[in-house]
Formats: sequence, C-alpha cells, structure tokens
Amino acid sequence: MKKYETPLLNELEKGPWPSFVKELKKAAKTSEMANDEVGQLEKSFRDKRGYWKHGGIVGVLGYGGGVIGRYSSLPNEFPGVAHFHTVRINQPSGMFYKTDSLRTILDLWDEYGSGLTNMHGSTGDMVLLGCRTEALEPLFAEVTSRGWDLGGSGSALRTPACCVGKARCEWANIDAMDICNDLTQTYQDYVHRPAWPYKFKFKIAGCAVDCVASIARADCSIIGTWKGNIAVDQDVVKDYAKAGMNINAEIVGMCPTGCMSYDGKTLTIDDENCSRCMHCISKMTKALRPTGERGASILIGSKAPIVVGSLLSWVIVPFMKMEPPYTELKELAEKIWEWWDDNAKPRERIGEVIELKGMRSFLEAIGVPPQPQQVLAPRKDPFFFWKDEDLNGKK
Amino acid sequence: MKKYETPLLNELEKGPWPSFVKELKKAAKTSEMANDEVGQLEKSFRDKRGYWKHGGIVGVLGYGGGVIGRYSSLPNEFPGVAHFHTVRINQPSGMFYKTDSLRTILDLWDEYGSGLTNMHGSTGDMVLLGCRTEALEPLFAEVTSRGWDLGGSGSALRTPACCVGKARCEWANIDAMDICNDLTQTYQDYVHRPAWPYKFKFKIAGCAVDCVASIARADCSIIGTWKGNIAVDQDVVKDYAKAGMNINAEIVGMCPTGCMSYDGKTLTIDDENCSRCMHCISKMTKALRPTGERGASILIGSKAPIVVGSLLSWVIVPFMKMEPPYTELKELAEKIWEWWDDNAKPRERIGEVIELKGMRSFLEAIGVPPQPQQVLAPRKDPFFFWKDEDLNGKK
Amino acid sequence: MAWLTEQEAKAKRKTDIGPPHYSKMLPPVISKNYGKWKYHEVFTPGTMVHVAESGDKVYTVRVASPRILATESIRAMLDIADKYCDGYIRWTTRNNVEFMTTREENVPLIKKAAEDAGYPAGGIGSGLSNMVHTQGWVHCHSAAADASGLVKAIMDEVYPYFTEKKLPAKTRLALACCVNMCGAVHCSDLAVVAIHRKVPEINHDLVKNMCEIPTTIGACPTRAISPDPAKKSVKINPDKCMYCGNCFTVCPPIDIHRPEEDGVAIVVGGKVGSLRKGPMFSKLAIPYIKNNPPRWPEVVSAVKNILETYANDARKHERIGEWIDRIGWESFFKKTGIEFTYQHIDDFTFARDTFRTSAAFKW
Amino acid sequence: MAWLTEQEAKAKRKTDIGPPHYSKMLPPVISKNYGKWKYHEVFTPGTMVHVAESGDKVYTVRVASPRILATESIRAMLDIADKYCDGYIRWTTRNNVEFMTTREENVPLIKKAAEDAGYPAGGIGSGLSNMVHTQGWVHCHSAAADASGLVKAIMDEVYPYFTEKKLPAKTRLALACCVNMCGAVHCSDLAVVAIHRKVPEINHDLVKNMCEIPTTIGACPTRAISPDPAKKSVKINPDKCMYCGNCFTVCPPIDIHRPEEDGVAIVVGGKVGSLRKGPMFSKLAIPYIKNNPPRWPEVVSAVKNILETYANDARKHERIGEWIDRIGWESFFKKTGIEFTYQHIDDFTFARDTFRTSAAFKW
Ligand code: SRM
Ligand code: SRM
Ligand code: SRM
Ligand code: SRM
Ligand code: SF4
Ligand code: SF4
Ligand code: SF4
Ligand code: SF4
Ligand code: SF4
Ligand code: SF4
Ligand code: SF4
Ligand code: SF4
Repeated sequence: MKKYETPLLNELEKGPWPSFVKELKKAAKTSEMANDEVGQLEKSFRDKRGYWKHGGIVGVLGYGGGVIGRYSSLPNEFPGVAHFHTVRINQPSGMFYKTDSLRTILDLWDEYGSGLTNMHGSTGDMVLLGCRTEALEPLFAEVTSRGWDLGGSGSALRTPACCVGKARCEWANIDAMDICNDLTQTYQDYVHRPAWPYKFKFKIAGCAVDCVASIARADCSIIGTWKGNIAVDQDVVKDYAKAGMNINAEIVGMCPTGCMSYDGKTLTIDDENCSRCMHCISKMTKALRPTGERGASILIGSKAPIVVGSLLSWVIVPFMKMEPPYTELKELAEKIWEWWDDNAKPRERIGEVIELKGMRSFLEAIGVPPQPQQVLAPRKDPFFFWKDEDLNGKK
Repeated sequence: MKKYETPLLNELEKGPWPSFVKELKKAAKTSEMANDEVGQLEKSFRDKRGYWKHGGIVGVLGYGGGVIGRYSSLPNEFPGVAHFHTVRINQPSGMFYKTDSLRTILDLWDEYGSGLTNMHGSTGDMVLLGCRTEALEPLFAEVTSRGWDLGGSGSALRTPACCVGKARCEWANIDAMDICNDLTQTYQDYVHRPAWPYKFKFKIAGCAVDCVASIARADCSIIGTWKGNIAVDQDVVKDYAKAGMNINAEIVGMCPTGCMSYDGKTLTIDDENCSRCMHCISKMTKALRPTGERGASILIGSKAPIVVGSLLSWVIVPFMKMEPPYTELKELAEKIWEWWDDNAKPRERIGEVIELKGMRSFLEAIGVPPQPQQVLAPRKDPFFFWKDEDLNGKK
Repeated sequence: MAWLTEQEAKAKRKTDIGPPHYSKMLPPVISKNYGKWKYHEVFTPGTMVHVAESGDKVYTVRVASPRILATESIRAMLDIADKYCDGYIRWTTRNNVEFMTTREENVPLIKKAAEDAGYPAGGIGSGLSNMVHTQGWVHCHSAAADASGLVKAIMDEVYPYFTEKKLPAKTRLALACCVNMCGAVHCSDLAVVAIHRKVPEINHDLVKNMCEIPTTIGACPTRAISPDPAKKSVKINPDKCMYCGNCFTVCPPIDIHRPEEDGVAIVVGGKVGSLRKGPMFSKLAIPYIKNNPPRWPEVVSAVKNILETYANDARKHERIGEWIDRIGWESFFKKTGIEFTYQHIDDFTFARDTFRTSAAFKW
Repeated sequence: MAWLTEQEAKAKRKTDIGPPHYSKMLPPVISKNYGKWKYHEVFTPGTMVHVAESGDKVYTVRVASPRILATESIRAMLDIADKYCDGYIRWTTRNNVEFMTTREENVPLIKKAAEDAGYPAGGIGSGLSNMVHTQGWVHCHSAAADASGLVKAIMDEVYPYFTEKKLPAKTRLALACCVNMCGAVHCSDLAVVAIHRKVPEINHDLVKNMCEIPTTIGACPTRAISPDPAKKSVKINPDKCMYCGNCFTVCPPIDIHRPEEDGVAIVVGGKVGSLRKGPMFSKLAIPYIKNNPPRWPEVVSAVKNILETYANDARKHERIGEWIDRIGWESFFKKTGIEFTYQHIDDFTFARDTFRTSAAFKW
C-alpha cells in the first residue's frame, strides 16, 4: 500500500474533538481505497480544491437510486478512489440498532467497500462511503438478503426520517417512528425508482420542537400536535420555583402569545390563546403536559436555497388524526404527488411549484379548504382573482 | 338650470357626519357644472358605475402638468360636466392659510370653475374640482398673478408635502415646512414639466410619528430624528403616575426594544438600545424629550400597489443634517433622479427600479455606503455577487 | 368678475413661482414660537393646547370636513377664523380643519360656530379621525365604487368615535376607489378598497376606431392583452388579468365597469408611524362586499364589527395591526366571525412570506 | 468472506423490502415504555434520564462523533453497547451516538469507555451539539471547501460548550460545503457555507469533446449559459452567474474551482423549532473568509467571536436568532465588530422584505 505523507491532515488529528482523519487512517490501514482517499484529501488540503467528478448513473439492477456515483478526477495518481461511489442504506426508523444487526453491515462493508461510513447522512441514511462499480451488485445482494435495503436518491421519494418520538420522548403526540416506517415501506417503489420531477422528502417530528428539523428540510413535514389544554401540576411548579427557576422571566415572559401568568404561586394558562409552541412545556417538563386529542399538522415545501431561495414548510392541514394505517395521510400524499407531477417542470420541488401555480390551485387539487392557520397573515395587495364559481351565488 | 331628482343622494344628506352631497348642492345652486355633477352622480348611484372618461393631455401653456383632464362619457345628458378637469393648486407648506389669501382663490374658482374643491387632495394640493378646457389659461393667469401656482401631475415631481412640524409640534427634529417649501421652490421646473420615467413624491415628517404618512406614500421620505439621549423629567413622570398612567404596562411594556425600566419611582432609559421609535415620548410628552444632534433619516421608494405590490420606504441614509439650503439633500436627490432616469423603463417608480437593479447598484450610484441601518436583516440565501474590485485586495 | 381675455391672461400669467411662502400664512403665535414648543395637552377629541417654551399657548379646535367643500362652505369657515382666530386657518394632513387661537375663551365659541355650520369638532387623540379618501364616481373614470358616499355612510355610523368615544389607539380609516389606491390605504388601520372582479368586456368595433392597439397592449401591467388581428382589436388572457382597469383608461371601449360584480374589499392592520411595531401594511380582511348605494349597509356593518371587536379586545395604545399581531390572524378571523376564503391566501409576487412556516398557531 | 459471484448475487438479492422494522432494534425498556414517557432530567451535557409512567428509567449517555466513522470505530462502540447496554445503540439526528441503560451505575462506565475510545460525552441541554455537516473534499465534486476539516477545527475550539460550558440556549452549528446546502444550514443558529465567488473558467476544447451542450445549458439555474457556436462550446453571462457550480456537475471542463477565491460565508440566527419565535432562516453575518486549511484559523475565530458575543449578551433560553431579533441586526454588527458590506444587502428574489421600512433603528 502506498504511504502518503500527510502533514496537513496530521494537524487535524490533534485537538479534543474526535478526528475524522484518524477515522480515515483507521480504515486506510486495511483498505487501499481508504488509503488513496487520504492521499487525495491531503492533496485537496494543499491545493484548496476537491478532485471529484460527478458520477452519472451507477446503481443496481431495477433500482434507479440508492447509489451516488463518484470518480476521482486524478484516477492515475489515486487509483483507489478512481471509483468511489456511496451506497445509501436505509436506516431503521429512529436510528436504534441492535449491535449484531449493525455488525452484519460493517462486515459486508469491509469486504466490498472502503470501510468508511457516514453515520448518518443528512437525509438519514447510513452512508457507506467509497465503493467500486463492480462491487455494487454483490453488495446489494448481501445487504438485502440480510433484511436491509437501499435508501433513495435522484428524483425519487427520499428516505423518510423522524425524531426518536414515542420511543424515548414524553412529548411525542404521534408515533413518529411508526409513521416513518410505514411510509417507507408503503412507498418502496417510489424510493427506488425515480419517476418524479425531482426529489421529495418526508420528515416526521413528534411535536413542534422538531428534533428532526422537518420544517426546514422536508417537502412534507409531519409535526405532532394536540387539541386540548395544557395540564399544570402546581406542586411541581413550586418545585421549579424553589429550584431557582425565574418563572416569570423564563416561562411567562417568553410565552409568544402572552397567554400565561404567574403570581408567585399559581401558574395559569389561557389555553384558548396558546399556540402550542412547546416553550413552557419543554422548560418545565415535569409540571406541564398537553391533554386532549392528538394528531399532526401537515406542512409542505421546505428545501435548500437553489434555485429560488430556501423555503421553510408551509402549513397545509392544521390538524390530522394519525392512526395506522395512516390512510388519510397517504391519500393526501398521493394527491400531492399527482398534482406535482402534473404541474412541475423537471427539477422543481413541490414548494416551488405551489409558489408558481398559486396555493389555491394546489389546495383545490388536494381537496383542502382555505383556513387561517395556513397563513401567517392574509395577502396585502388587492390583486386577487375570482373564478366564475366565486362570483355566482357568492354574496 | 336643470332640476335633478336625487332620491339616492338625498339619503346621504342625513346623518351627523358633514355631507358631501350638501356641498355639491350648495355649489349647484349657482353653478351649472356642479348641478350636472349632481345629476350624473345620482345616475352613478342608480347604475352603480362611474361615467367618466380619462382626459388625455389638457393643461396650460408651457406646463406639462397640474391639470387632470376629465370628460363625462354622457356629455349630452350632462353637458355641464362634458369637461370637468381638476386643477391642482400647490398648497403652502403646512396648509396654514391667511383667510384673505384663500378667499382670492375661492373667488377665482367661483368665476372660472364649478365652485367645488377638495381641501386637499391626497398628495397635498388644493384640488379645484371641475373646470372647462377654455377656462384653464385665464384661471392660470389669475392664480399665478396672485402668487399661487399649480402643483404636479404626470411623470413629474409631485407637489411635496409635510407635517405641521416646528409650527406647532414639540417633537419636530427638522423644519419640515421649510424643507418642503425649499424643495418645492428649488424644483419648480421638475414639478411643472414632466420629464421623468414616472411620478416622484417627497414627503417630510418632523419625527418618526410620521403625521404625513411619508413612509407609505413618498418616493423619498424625509423623517426627522436625533442622535442623543432622551431626557427624563422624573418629577413629571410622577405626575403621570399620579394621574393614573400605568407606566409599566403603557410605556415600559410597550417599548419595542425593551430598553426602559420603571421601579415605581424612577423611569430609566438605556439610551444606547433605544431605537427612537417615539412611543414613550408621544405618550409622556411632558416628561420625556429627545436631546442632542438633530437631522433626518432619508428613506426611498414607497408607493401604491400597482404593479409589483405596495411598498413602504426603505432607509438609505440613516442620518443627515438638515440645515438650509439643504445642499446635501438636494445633491442626493439629484443623484437619485439621474440614476433613476438612466435605469427606469417608463412607468417604473424609483422603488421598483431599485428592486430590479439591486440596492448595491443604486447605493454605489448615489455614493452611499452600505450600513446595517439600511436593512431589517441581512440576506438569507448565499447567492451574492462579487465584483472584481471586491475580490482584489479584500481579505 | 369677468373672464380674462387671452391677451390679458398672457400678460398676467407667471410661471414657476411655486406656492406662497408658508411664513405669510402663520398666525403670530405660531411665528413667534416656531420650533419652540414644549408640550401639548388634549382636552377633548376636538380640542387641545400646545404650550411653548415661552409660556405662550395655542388652542386648537379641529373639525370634521367632507373634503369636498363648496367655496361657500370654505367662506363660512374663513368667517369663523376671522372672528376668533385673527384671520388664520389650517387644514390637516387628513383633511380636517383646524382653528387656532391664543384665547382659551374662544374655544367653545369656535366649536359652536363650526358645529352650527355643519362641521363637528373631533378627531384628536385615541379615536377616529377623518377618513382619508379619493374621487370615486364624483370624478374618476377608474372608480369601482364611489368614495365620498361610502365615507359618509361609514362616518355617520362610527361618528361617536370621532366626537367623543375613545378607542385603544388612534385609528385611521381610509378608502380608495380603485386599486391605484390614491388614498394610500395600503397602510391604514382599516381601509376600504374598491375592486373590479371580472375581465373587462371588449367592444371590438369601437376598439378598432377609438384605440391605439400598441398603447392599449402597453397599458396592461400584467401583459394580459395581446393583439386580436382577426377583429383588428385586442384580446385579454383571463388568467393574467387582475381587473385593474388600466386598459379602460387608455381605451374606453374595453369596459371595466360591471355594476353587479364591482364592489369593495376591506383591509386592516396597517400603520405608518414607527412607534412600537413600526409601519405595517394593511392585509385583507374581507375580499368582497357588493356595491349597495346610497348607504352600503353591508360595508358599514362590516367596518363597525371590526372596529368594535378591536375596541373590546385590544390593549391601550395598541393599533389594530398591533392587536392582530398579538392575537394572531387566526384569532382575528375567529373573533370577528369573518369567513376565510381562497382570496385571503396570497398568490401575488410575495406570497411566500405570508404562508405559515411554524407549527405554532391557535385553533 | 469472499465476494458473491454474479450468479450468487442474483439468487440472493431481494428488492423493495425496505429497512428492518424499528421494533427489532429497540432496547426492552424502550419497547415496554413506548409512548409512555413522563419526563426527563438532564444531569450533565453528556447524560440524562427519561422516566416512564411505569416508573422505569432509561439513562442516556450521548457521545460525540466525527460522523465519518471507520467500521473499526463503530465496532468499538458496539462493544461498549454490548457491555453496558444489552446490545443496543442509537444515533441521533445530529450524528451523535447514544448509549442507553436502565442501570444508573453504568453511566460513568459508559462515559469513560466512550471517552477512552475517543468519543467524549456531551451535547445535551443548553450548549453545543454536534456540528451537522456534509461531504466536502472527502467526497463531493461540488465542494467549495472541505467539510470535516472545518468542523474538526471549529469543534476543537468550542469544545467546552459541548462537554461542560452552558450557552443561553441550545445552539446548533452546521456546515454545508456548497450552496446546495445539503446540511440544511439555512435554519441553523450558526452555519458555515462554502461558496465559490467567480464565474467558472471554460476549457473550450474539452467542452467540445466531453459535454452535451443542451444539458450544460439546461443545468444552469439562472440561465447564464448560452451556446458559443464559434467555439462549439458555451459562454457564461457573468452578470447572471451565481457561482453555483451546477454546470461543472454536468460538464467538468467548466471548472468552478478557484483555490484563491473559494472560501466560506457565515450565516447566523436560524432555528427550526416552533418554540417562542418559531422557525427562522439563517442570515448572512460574514460574506467571505478564505480557505485556509488545515485549520482555517480565521473561520474558527469568527465562529468563536459570534458565539461568545452571544453567550455574554443573550438572555436565558434565547436562541441566537431570538437574541438578534431583540437587539436588532445593527446591534449585532456593532457588538460583534463584523463589517457590513454590500454583500449583506439582499439582491435576490425576496430582497424587498429585508430592507428597513421604519424610521426606528439603533445607531
Ligand atoms: C450525502 C448527503 C450529504 C451528507 O454528507 O450527508 C448529500 C449529498 C449530495 N447532495 Fe444533498 N445530500 C444529503 C442531504 C441533503 C439535504 C438534507 C436532508 O435531506 O435533510 C438537503 C437539503 C434539503 C433539501 O432537500 O432541499 C440536500 C440538498 C441537496 C441539493 C439541493 C436541492 C434543492 O432543491 O435545493 C442538491 C442539488 C441537486 O439535487 O442537484 C443536492 C445534491 C447532492 C449530491 C447528490 C450532489 C451531486 O450532484 O452529486 C451530493 C452527493 C455528495 C456525495 O459526494 O456523495 N443535495 N441534500 C446527504 C444525503 C445522505 C443521506 O441520504 O442520508
Ligand atoms: C436525540 C434528539 C432526537 C433524535 O431523534 O435524535 C433530541 C432529543 C431531545 N430533544 Fe431535541 N433532539 C434532537 C435534535 C433536535 C433538533 C434538530 C436539530 O438540531 O437538527 C432540534 C431543533 C433545533 C432548532 O430549533 O434549530 C431540537 C430542539 C430541541 C429543543 C428546543 C430548544 C429551543 O428552546 O429552541 C428542546 C427543548 C429544550 O431543550 O428545552 C429539545 C429537547 C429534547 C429532549 C429533551 C426531548 C425529550 O424530552 O426527550 C431530548 C433530549 C434533550 C437534549 O438533547 O438536549 N430539543 N432537538 C436529537 C439530538 C440531536 C443531537 O445529537 O444533539
Ligand atoms: C386627486 C387624487 C386623489 C384624491 O382624491 O385626493 C388622485 C387622483 C388620481 N390618481 Fe392618484 N391621486 C392622488 C394621490 C395619490 C396618492 C397619494 C399621495 O400622493 O400621497 C397615491 C399613492 C401613492 C403613490 O404615489 O404611489 C396615488 C396613486 C396613484 C396611482 C398609482 C401609482 C403607482 O405607482 O402605484 C395612479 C395610477 C397612475 O399613475 O397611472 C394614480 C392615478 C390617478 C389619476 C390621475 C387616475 C388617472 O389616470 O386619471 C386620478 C385622477 C382622479 C381624478 O379623477 O381627478 N394615482 N395617487 C390625489 C392627488 C391630489 C393632489 O394632487 O393632492
Ligand atoms: C395635525 C396632524 C399633523 C398635520 O400636519 O396635519 C397631526 C398632529 C398631531 N399628531 Fe399625528 N397628526 C396628524 C396626522 C397623523 C398621521 C398621518 C395620517 O393619519 O395619515 C399619523 C400616522 C398614523 C399611522 O401611524 O398610521 C399620526 C400619528 C400620530 C401618533 C401615533 C399614534 C400611534 O400611537 O400609533 C401620535 C402620538 C399619539 O397620539 O400619542 C400623533 C400625535 C400628534 C400630535 C399630538 C403631535 C403634537 O405634539 O402636536 C398632534 C395632535 C394630536 C392628534 O391629532 O391627536 N400622531 N398623525 C395630523 C392630523 C390629521 C387629522 O386630521 O387627524
Ligand atoms: S420532536 Fe418532540 S417528540 Fe420528537 S424528540 Fe423532539 S421533543 Fe420529542
Ligand atoms: S405552549 Fe407556548 S404558547 Fe402555549 S402556553 Fe406554553 S409558551 Fe405559551
Ligand atoms: S410627524 Fe412628528 S413632528 Fe410632525 S406633526 Fe407629527 S409628531 Fe409632530
Ligand atoms: S423611543 Fe421607543 S425605543 Fe426609545 S425608549 Fe421610547 S419606547 Fe423605547
Ligand atoms: S383610487 Fe383609482 S378611482 Fe380613485 S381617484 Fe385614484 S385612480 Fe381614481
Ligand atoms: S384590467 Fe388591467 S390587468 Fe386586466 S386586461 Fe385591463 S389592463 Fe390588463
Ligand atoms: S453541500 Fe454541496 S458540496 Fe457539500 S455534499 Fe452537498 S452537494 Fe456536495
Ligand atoms: S456556476 Fe451556476 S450560475 Fe454560474 S454558469 Fe454555472 S450553472 Fe450557471
């Protein structure tokens, strides 16, 4: 194996934070691929530029995605990374692993790839980093035969992801992990065979705290919520006060709706004016609990900035019940995809298309009525359109 | 004179608010024109539509504006309004009038026009409502020979307007009336001879209370402000408290920057964090006074919604000294007009052009450096441009 | 008086002299204390005093005006000014009339005289001032509703808030008779804006004779108009038309008027002062109410409903927009009982920023 | 182990089975108390407990990870999980590793074992968690800077905020190595985004041979690319190019890399939770800092400066964006000493909403 001098990378083995360079070098001990990755990376650090080429289409038979093709632009100098594709393995919802189950993947990856991973990719997949084209088919066979499958890439449904939810969080209003798993399984075809104008992402959070950042990076964000009051345990409120919490400054004064008050003894919530933002609950988890009906708000459209600027997801359905098999959600999703497919040009995300075609045409197509919860504020300029059906019979 | 039945308009003679119908009818007693205005208006009320046609170009010799041409679309039925142009007389800054001076105008108007007026038009002019084309020249001669002149219309500098300012307001940081008058006089040519891509409006307010709505409806809003602390007269604060003012709720709690505090005795202002919004001062005028240097913030671009949506003015120059002859302001205005003229398509207001061409190109042209006060927040998406001069030598 | 002859006019006329200098128009107490005012005090919605550093005082009586004023009426006002105000008078930026005097005892006399002439005092402080408005059917070709008529009907109903009753804060009503919005209603606490709602009808035969086709096409801000060579006229793309009426301005045979479809929208929550929350745009509350002259009862009661909901629910000093900001638009619709429609959802250029991007809202 | 033959692979392969069901991966205490948690308590930045309605408790030790993990390292973690956690482990949505146990006494042992393996505990509560990031020079063709290298350099410096020191609130750092922003850094408290700053250079001879002209033209989101028939290549309009590198993706001879011009911008103030102020976008704080590998000292100190200014000035529970919202951006620039440049002023689609439309601001 070629031995690279890595004076620059060595600098990044120092310091208290875990070092990715150490990781690369660990793998490089046994993998030529990882070793050349180290070599090429040192050169990148020296030259201040990457040396990769985009991959074109590489993948496994019958699937259109799950693999990102990547080639070194210096294959002669670094033959180990001449091919250096990544393989996206769909993570189990919630990213819990039984150790033996995960070991299976690790063993396979040492055999077929570089021994390097990302745990996890930004979308949520387990990312196996660095694989040659000819390894893809056998690796795929090994992985699937052991009960694992690839995640999404390309113009497809991307691997859904969720927060830890009911598994270990007291605030989950919906079963985020189950919804995530159910959607993943139901739409396997859409994950593996890109057939859409562009990518589509689901992320599911158990509550408005949004520990999976669904509102910022999912074409469809599913966020748990409730219809009901916040139950207050006044004794525990007293404990918090005793423990030094400044309840007026930290809780009441930071409530965005101003619907709380505290007289030094009793904490009162005007539930009708609460927006369920989760601030007070998250800071006084022992004293405050949502009560009543549970469900989710469905939001649409967030994405990264290219082309028209980054988007946060928009509220479409303020409240939807969430019971397996999640029929209402799936029917909605399917209507969304249909409208999107009919209206998008290639590489237009759903949010961009809604913006172009107007929220009304989207809502009408998916059968959702207008509701003030969908907007932060109504429109300002008086250039609104009237359909004939609005004019006839209305007012 | 034709006698019109006006059952619908009669309804609007009832009720406590002063009746415009009574005004129309007062004028109609002696003016055929006003009489036919009444007749046509009754018909409009019956038919629920107006009966006017846009005027094309009518005006006085050597001026391109000051008169709005208007014709009835039913000239045979209502010959008195066959021509019914309006004449915009430039108001004296601040809209104070010596009675004899104003009587001169009234007398002339009874002679040459319908006897109807708007005191004042939305831009600020005295609007003489309803005049025949052949009356324009002699009326103009009479009016100008008595020391009055026409205001603006068309793609011109529009009649500048201001708040009452130093004349009767304790908060005026700048001499709004004088600035208004000075600009009007300096730029008479621009007022009377439309030579620009579109209209351009100045409005001048003595402070951020903005009693002339300059920030909403002026291409250039000039708003008085100060650099210094707010002086607090603690004795008077006590008087307000005694008189029943809830200082914490009404003043401290509504301060947008949270820079005030009140312990039941002393009102404290952390001046460095005050944004000079005028709330506290306006509600406790006897106790609080700005101190220090005075000047104006210059804002650009507000307008009504057509075509791209309504705009509020944008801060360009956070602080400018305002001493006669206002050279710095005028130099700035002239640079603004030059850039606008060079860059606008017809019927593009300055705000629209800045939006199209980018704030940077505008600021560079007028020689104003970038400052955080110009923005509410910096940009979000990372698609910013670099000129060669930015790249060379910078960082 | 007789009309000047052409000759005489030519001889007399001056140009570019501008308006008279304001200094000639100022009451002596104003000239003397110019820039040296110390504070003011509001007595009633119609009366206040300003006190100068010098100790001088000027009392102001503010009275309502319908803005359309006959010369006769203005003369009546000038007479009052001559009698009590040393021959000076003033108009405000919202078209009210101000009588100023240094003699406190004149205040009730001025009030009485103005009220007798039909112009009641009011509009100062935390209540309603005059309703800013525009031309309407009285003068403008573009109007989708009358202006003065609607204002009269509304102000009759909310009159007590002008003369005596208080609101949480100053409340600015305005009206514009078409989407050109000369009233600058886009930043008012509550404004009525008249709208057309249908694509204009084209009389092709007349277009051929009366209109310049390129000008007509060029007049359309949304490029909805294109040539119709067969008819030697133009056609309008209904998906692009926003019913602005600009085409009608340049080509009257393209008629924008539709008596049964025209009407008004109500927008709320705007303001212009930088106090507290800063300037805000008005936002759509009610997308359409039909024209129902002479008194537009549906509009009047809609305005009243919003005003009273605000009056009952807002905190002191809170403008309508600030109140709605605090309670949320969803609560605004709930509390006022106003229906939320597709028209409320923005589909214009900046729609994006109006969509709700948060999981926190009220039911 | 040996590679499967083609034959074997065909026989073994399955499709569309999806990931294993999560229920097979859950520790027994989690399965038992699923959906029945009552509250949690944070002990240290590395440790917390969740208490179920049943009274059961699960202790969590969270440890840092560089995200790039060699199989060997993961095995070491699995060994710890086998030893102390009944053979279960978890990754968080920010790439930290969680060890869970029902036995409180295991907590310090897990911590020690993980730290010995090189993965320190931390990231829980009001402080820094792991820095979300993307591929960088390690794998992506599009990267304008490395990802892992910058993250390592930054995290080394701010390390105490991960392991022990508190911040006013949770503070989320992120990094994206190009404007595609796979790290979704657009809503982070503080994020580094790598940028190109010059129009790519075209090697026309190679374009001719290697690239499909229509695809290349189509790849440009701003339509900056047009054909250059003379050269059988393409040309780029420099006024339209936003240096995104999409052209390079489909046509490598259009080289976006400029070692001396590429670098990073820093954006601040984003968040995703709906708590208090709701989700916010990150906004530009520093438009450019040059690439200075291996440790990017200028970037590191810029990050530290912002973090410490925030730590000293913000109120408890205030995220960076909430803090800036309260003090105003003009104060942010003043307090951090960061220069305000033309690049800070938006000139993109929604520029309008970023301009200041108020006369109230701070000096
Ligand atoms: C691997 C990963 C980054 C990582 O290090 O974690 C990644 C890597 C790439 N992303 Fe991404 N994206 C990854 C998550 C994201 C996310 C975050 C998320 O999904 O939560 C985003 C932002 C959210 C969004 O979808 O908008 C994201 C927004 C993009 C974009 C911009 C899309 C847009 O509409 O704005 C592109 C550009 C594109 O699609 O051509 C992109 C394109 C790419 C490509 C495929 C670039 C390319 O053309 O080859 C990158 C391949 C890198 C490589 O060398 O392997 N990637 N990408 C993430 C996927 C791993 C996984 O499956 O778990
Ligand atoms: C484990 C994890 C979920 C998962 O499925 O993996 C998680 C777990 C918890 N989060 Fe979270 N959050 C996790 C990612 C997030 C994210 C997403 C992200 O960072 O990309 C956010 C949104 C951040 C944002 O708004 O930008 C997030 C914002 C919060 C907040 C809100 C903080 C705030 O006041 O703004 C809380 C509540 C709190 O801290 O009081 C919270 C609270 C919690 C609690 C206390 C919930 C509970 O009762 O169990 C959990 C442990 C506390 C902790 O980590 O301090 N979690 N949390 C994620 C851990 C990531 C990590 O390794 O650091
Ligand atoms: C008379 C007046 C309304 C009134 O009743 O007070 C008025 C009347 C007209 N305005 Fe206006 N505007 C009047 C103040 C305004 C204002 C308010 C202001 O100046 O403070 C605005 C909003 C601010 C602004 O400038 O944007 C205003 C925005 C418009 C617009 C939209 C311009 C835009 O860029 O959006 C138009 C359309 C146009 O220019 O073609 C317009 C066009 C018109 C025309 C000339 C329509 C036309 O094409 O004939 C109206 C003539 C009406 C008539 O029949 O006499 N008027 N116009 C106001 C002028 C009186 C005066 O000189 O004092
Ligand atoms: C006379 C006039 C100026 C003029 O040049 O004509 C004027 C005069 C005063 N205004 Fe004003 N304002 C006048 C139009 C305005 C406008 C412009 C408009 O309405 O188009 C505004 C902006 C409204 C907005 O923000 O939308 C305006 C917002 C204020 C405010 C801010 C109210 C608030 O808290 O938001 C104050 C302060 C206050 O009331 O505490 C104020 C205060 C004052 C004071 C007290 C100033 C002073 O110390 O003399 C004056 C008398 C009080 C009053 O009327 O209640 N004035 N005032 C205008 C009277 C119009 C009328 O007839 O009603
Ligand atoms: S999003 Fe809510 S339910 Fe999910 S882990 Fe975070 S706090 Fe818990
Ligand atoms: S959840 Fe949010 S809005 Fe509701 S009471 Fe708590 S802090 Fe206030
Ligand atoms: S804008 Fe300011 S200075 Fe002018 S009248 Fe109003 S309060 Fe007085
Ligand atoms: S002027 Fe405004 S910001 Fe300044 S102290 Fe008064 S209320 Fe606060
Ligand atoms: S708002 Fe429209 S209809 Fe009314 S005066 Fe202005 S242009 Fe004419
Ligand atoms: S009404 Fe306005 S938008 Fe419609 S066609 Fe005429 S000019 Fe164009
Ligand atoms: S952010 Fe850009 S450079 Fe980094 S992984 Fe994503 S596409 Fe590649
Ligand atoms: S870098 Fe992006 S914007 Fe510039 S030419 Fe290439 S594809 Fe177009």
